[in-house]
Amino acid sequence: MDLIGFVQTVASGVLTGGVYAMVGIGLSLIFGVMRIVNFAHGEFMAVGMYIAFALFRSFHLDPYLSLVVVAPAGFLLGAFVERVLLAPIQNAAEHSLILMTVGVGLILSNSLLLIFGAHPETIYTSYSTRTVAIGPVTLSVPLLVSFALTVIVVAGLFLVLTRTDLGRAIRAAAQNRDAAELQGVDTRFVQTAVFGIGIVLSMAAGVLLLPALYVFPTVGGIFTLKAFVVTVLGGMGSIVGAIWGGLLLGIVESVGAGLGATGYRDAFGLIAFLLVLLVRPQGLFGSSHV
Amino acid sequence: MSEAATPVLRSQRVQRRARAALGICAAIAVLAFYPFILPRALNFGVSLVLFAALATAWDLIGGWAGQLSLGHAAFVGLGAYTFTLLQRAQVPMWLALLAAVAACVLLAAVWGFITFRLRGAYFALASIAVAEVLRIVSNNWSSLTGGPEGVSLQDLPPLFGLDLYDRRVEFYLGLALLFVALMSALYVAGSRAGFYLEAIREDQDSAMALGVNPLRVKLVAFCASAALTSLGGCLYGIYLSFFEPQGVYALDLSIQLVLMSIVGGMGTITGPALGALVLLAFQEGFRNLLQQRSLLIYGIVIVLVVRYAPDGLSGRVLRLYRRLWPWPSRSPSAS
Amino acid sequence: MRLRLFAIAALLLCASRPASPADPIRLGVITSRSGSFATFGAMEVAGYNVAAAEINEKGGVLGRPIELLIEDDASNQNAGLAAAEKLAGQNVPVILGAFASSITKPLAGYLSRLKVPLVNTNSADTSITKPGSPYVFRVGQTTDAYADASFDLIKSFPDLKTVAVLVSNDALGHSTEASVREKCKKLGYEIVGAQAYDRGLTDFRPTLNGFKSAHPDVVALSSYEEDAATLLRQAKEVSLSPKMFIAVGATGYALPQFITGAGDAAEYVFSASPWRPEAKFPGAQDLYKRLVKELNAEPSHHAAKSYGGLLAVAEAIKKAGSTDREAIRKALREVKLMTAFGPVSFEDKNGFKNQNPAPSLLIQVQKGKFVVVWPKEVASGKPAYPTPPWEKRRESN
Amino acid sequence: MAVALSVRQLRRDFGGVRAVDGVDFDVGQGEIVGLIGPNGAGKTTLFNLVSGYLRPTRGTISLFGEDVTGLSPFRLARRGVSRTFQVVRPFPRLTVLENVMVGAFLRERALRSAEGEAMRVLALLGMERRAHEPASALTQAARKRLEIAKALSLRPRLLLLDEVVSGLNESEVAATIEIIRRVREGGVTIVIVEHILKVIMGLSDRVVVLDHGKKIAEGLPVTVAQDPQVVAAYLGSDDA
Repeated sequence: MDLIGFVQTVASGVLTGGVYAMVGIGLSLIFGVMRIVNFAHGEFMAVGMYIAFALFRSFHLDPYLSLVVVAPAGFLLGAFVERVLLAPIQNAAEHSLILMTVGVGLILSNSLLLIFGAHPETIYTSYSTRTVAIGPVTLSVPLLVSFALTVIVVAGLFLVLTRTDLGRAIRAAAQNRDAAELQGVDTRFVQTAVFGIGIVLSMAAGVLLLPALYVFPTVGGIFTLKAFVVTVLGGMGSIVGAIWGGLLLGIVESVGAGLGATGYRDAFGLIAFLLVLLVRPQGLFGSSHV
Repeated sequence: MSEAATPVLRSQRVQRRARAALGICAAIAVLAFYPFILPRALNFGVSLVLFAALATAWDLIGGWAGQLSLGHAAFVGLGAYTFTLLQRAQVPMWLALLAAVAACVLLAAVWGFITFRLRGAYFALASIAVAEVLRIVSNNWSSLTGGPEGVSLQDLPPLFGLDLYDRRVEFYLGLALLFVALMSALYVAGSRAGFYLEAIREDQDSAMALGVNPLRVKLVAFCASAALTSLGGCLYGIYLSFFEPQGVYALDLSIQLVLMSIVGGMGTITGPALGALVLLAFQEGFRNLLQQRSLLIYGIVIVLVVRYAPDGLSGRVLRLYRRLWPWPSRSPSAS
Repeated sequence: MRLRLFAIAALLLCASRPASPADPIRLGVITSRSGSFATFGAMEVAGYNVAAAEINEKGGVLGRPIELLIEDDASNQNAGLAAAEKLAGQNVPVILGAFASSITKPLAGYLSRLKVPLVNTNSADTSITKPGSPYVFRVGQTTDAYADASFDLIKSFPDLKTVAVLVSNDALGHSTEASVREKCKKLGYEIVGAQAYDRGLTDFRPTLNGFKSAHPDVVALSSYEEDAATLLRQAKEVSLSPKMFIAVGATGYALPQFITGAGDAAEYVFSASPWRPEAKFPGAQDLYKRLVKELNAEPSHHAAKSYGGLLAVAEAIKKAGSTDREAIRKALREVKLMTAFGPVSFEDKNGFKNQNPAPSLLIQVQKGKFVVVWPKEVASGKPAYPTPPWEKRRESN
Repeated sequence: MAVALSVRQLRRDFGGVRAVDGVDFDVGQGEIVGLIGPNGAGKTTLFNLVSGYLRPTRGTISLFGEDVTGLSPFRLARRGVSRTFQVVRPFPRLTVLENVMVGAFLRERALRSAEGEAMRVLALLGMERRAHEPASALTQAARKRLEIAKALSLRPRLLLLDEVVSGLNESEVAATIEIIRRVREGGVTIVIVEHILKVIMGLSDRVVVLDHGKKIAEGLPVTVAQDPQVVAAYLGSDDA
């Protein structure tokens, strides 16, 4: 690969990595506060993609605009799942919680299958294949827009976490749930809110990827796995870690594929994941929690 | 010790175990007639005993120790591939079997060592990754594994004069494996090892205070589970006589084993095998009716069982039974 | 309780025992009506149904109507085997199926042992008929046939010298790559890049960028439908401009979704295709209409292949004069049919056994529509060549 | 009197917080030593250090003359250190008997003899009639008692009791104190952390007082109770 090709490859890795980061942040936030690993995280993302797809097909709503619909829908869906399915078993053994999310994931992906069919769906917008050239490097417009929106969403999240009462309550609950409760934080509400926010992030990431990708009902599984990799690389529960983890995964995959091992692309991330577990289980990027 | 003198109330576990032992013997004896009763549903029979054995093996680590493996397909696949590739290289069958078991035990030891040291969901997270890495490697390392086209095993020398492709022979091999798996579960249920596994599942810190070395106990259980699963993988390979990475390393396969245990009851002796029976009979009976909905129904079953019957269906039945015959006045004739 | 459950299971299974052979000839069909291949299973079922209706309209076979016993394999090997055992137990003379190679291969081994002829219509793996088994027949073309057609076209443009290959990392992709490599070696083309990618999701840009620096004349592809559109869109993004894009593995690029998904990036792309309604085979348009009616949707070539497969089976039963499995197996090798799908016969050639040697079509996207450009006898248009570089196309927009 | 437990210059930091800071003390064989101090004084941290749940940042711990610093909890358990948890941790889905059997297995490998041993411990605590109930069905008081039963099932040489009477009513407290006394008569060395000063003063042979991670006093209960530093420490906190 020549230099330009390399720069090009890294650049597209960074852009994809940004969206991975957003998926990872949601997972990490949920884990940090609720100590639940959401095995249905990618499936929620697929739901987001299909909502955007359906809006596009029925009303020709621009996928980026559909965020306005997807975000509240995601919050409600997440809050509903948390209240109805997770809260009642929150003191159960860990494997029960994992199983519950696995079950939710199966229900989500197979409901999508029943509604939309197994057929992969793409949307074709005027900007789907548009590119901008920065010097000799060309970048995909949909990926650039997705990246920019990711930055905005993540910045918004940080504002919420640092500037609002809810955010302070979330951070307190993440550090020590019991202590937070003693200080009068309604941790029950915080958990519902956090799961809702986590799902919003996941579904929003799905919407952002839709113009650049395609969607099929089982696409979520792939992203659940990627979200795991991202969060473990960055340290479970760490939001900043998830950002670095996402970017790193994006670049590793992209460069790996560009160097000619396309078939092993998914393995790179997973092997890095296992190595991190062996050597540095707290994650590569320290433990700067929520 | 003066223990012989004090009349000890036998723990229910011991009674349950005796009952289970009888049940296992009876069930195996009945199943032994299966090929004569249903000679036209042998494929179903082989997958029944095979999956019952695999689910029982899964439960050793998943149910008894509470370490949720979502990647047991890794052992099915690694076992099947090791056995098949060595068979194709004309290695004696016993050696190929041994190698398959050894490979899986080694994998379990390394994977367990990495993840059991860590608290939390790391084991479950890693379990998906391990199976996935193996799938990707088998898919790409075509010169060794045949790549995505898979490998076929069409000629196997007869075993003690028996044709290994005869479904009846496969059935009895599977039945033998199921017997071994159930005996392992029976052993676990009534031994120190089983108490330790359950203690770790219930509360690892508390278990450590009582002298339990969690890493070691979990590793042993995981290796035992891996060894049994790899034997199942070998048989699965013979049964299919052709398989590919996509099939034997599939997440779906792992989830099926989990589901069988959940439905039948995790951490029970006969629960997982029973779960396999219920699930497979359901699948086969409604194969043409369910169509797209089967996985959706699995999901709903998982959610409902976790929410309302965390001990599985057999646990539910057991509790109902206990409600009808409360603790102190358990009448011996009730069983 | 254990016993009772066992008895229930036994009852469930006994319930499906065959009744005594009645008037119609019952043929077994195994396909994926559920699971990940369900879309294709539906296509197969439509093809079989249309063929059965056509046969029965003409009075059936040996004076008896045909009835299909369709079993779902749930896109799963185990269920496929159970289905095969069930059908074999119902004494069907022939089984047609399955869709996916991964399910067909265990079926082929199992049914060969039971000595039940298996007619496969859509599975792609080379190994199904090479080395094959006396009991296994395949209607669908092999990747060798796709490569033959593709390179016939490539040869006709002498300025093409170098080839880059990008295939999905699965059985079809690998055998496509093998076929392409063999052809290149034989015909003296240089391979300047070869990559396989995992199905799923995908950023092809790094790989395409890698290709770009190798400047291939031809980019040979094989991908499933979901990747086909993405791949061409991204080729446009990174301005990978060979003189020819050709999908040798006939899959995603030959489906209508490719055109809707890739938009203008689909233009000029060639693809091998087992069948198109535009091809000038007798009754092709009529078959297309019947399939549309049956499906209520746009049919794919899979349906046509299944249609041809059932016609061939009916022809073999006619020739055999009985429903005896051995007689039908022998008669299948005598079948020589021209159908709306194209020619169907089963021959031993180049190491293949009982393989339909039908040539593949080549199609090209021209102005948002598929045009059959090869072989000339059945073509509906001419190939547009060379593919203009992306920059030029943008200007013209 | 032989020394059962000896702690030297023990320190444990959590990030910037020094939870235990250079603590020294000895416990003689057969002694009951009370460990007291206001909330957050570092008592539970000290327990976790001695029972192996935390590694000391610095300092040593020795048990009957052997250095055991940094050994894991289960190795310490095998050497005779047994503990209860302040927040009781029964194995909820096991029966009471089975809970205790887990510990009994350390000395008795066979199922039957472990069962016999567990029944004897339960009898000592007067719990034999509830042996077959699942632990999750117990009341809080019974759980506290089960916690002691589990600890005793190891046949420990050193028993660490973390707030085993808090939350019990008066008669339950009396019964528990009686049990602790009997255990000591069997030759077991006991370190006890307790909030209720009356209990600890009555039970302990000696008392060690912690405040802000440091040992501020040590001696007979009567002497310590009058130590001005101790009084100040307790007055300064909310939970005297």
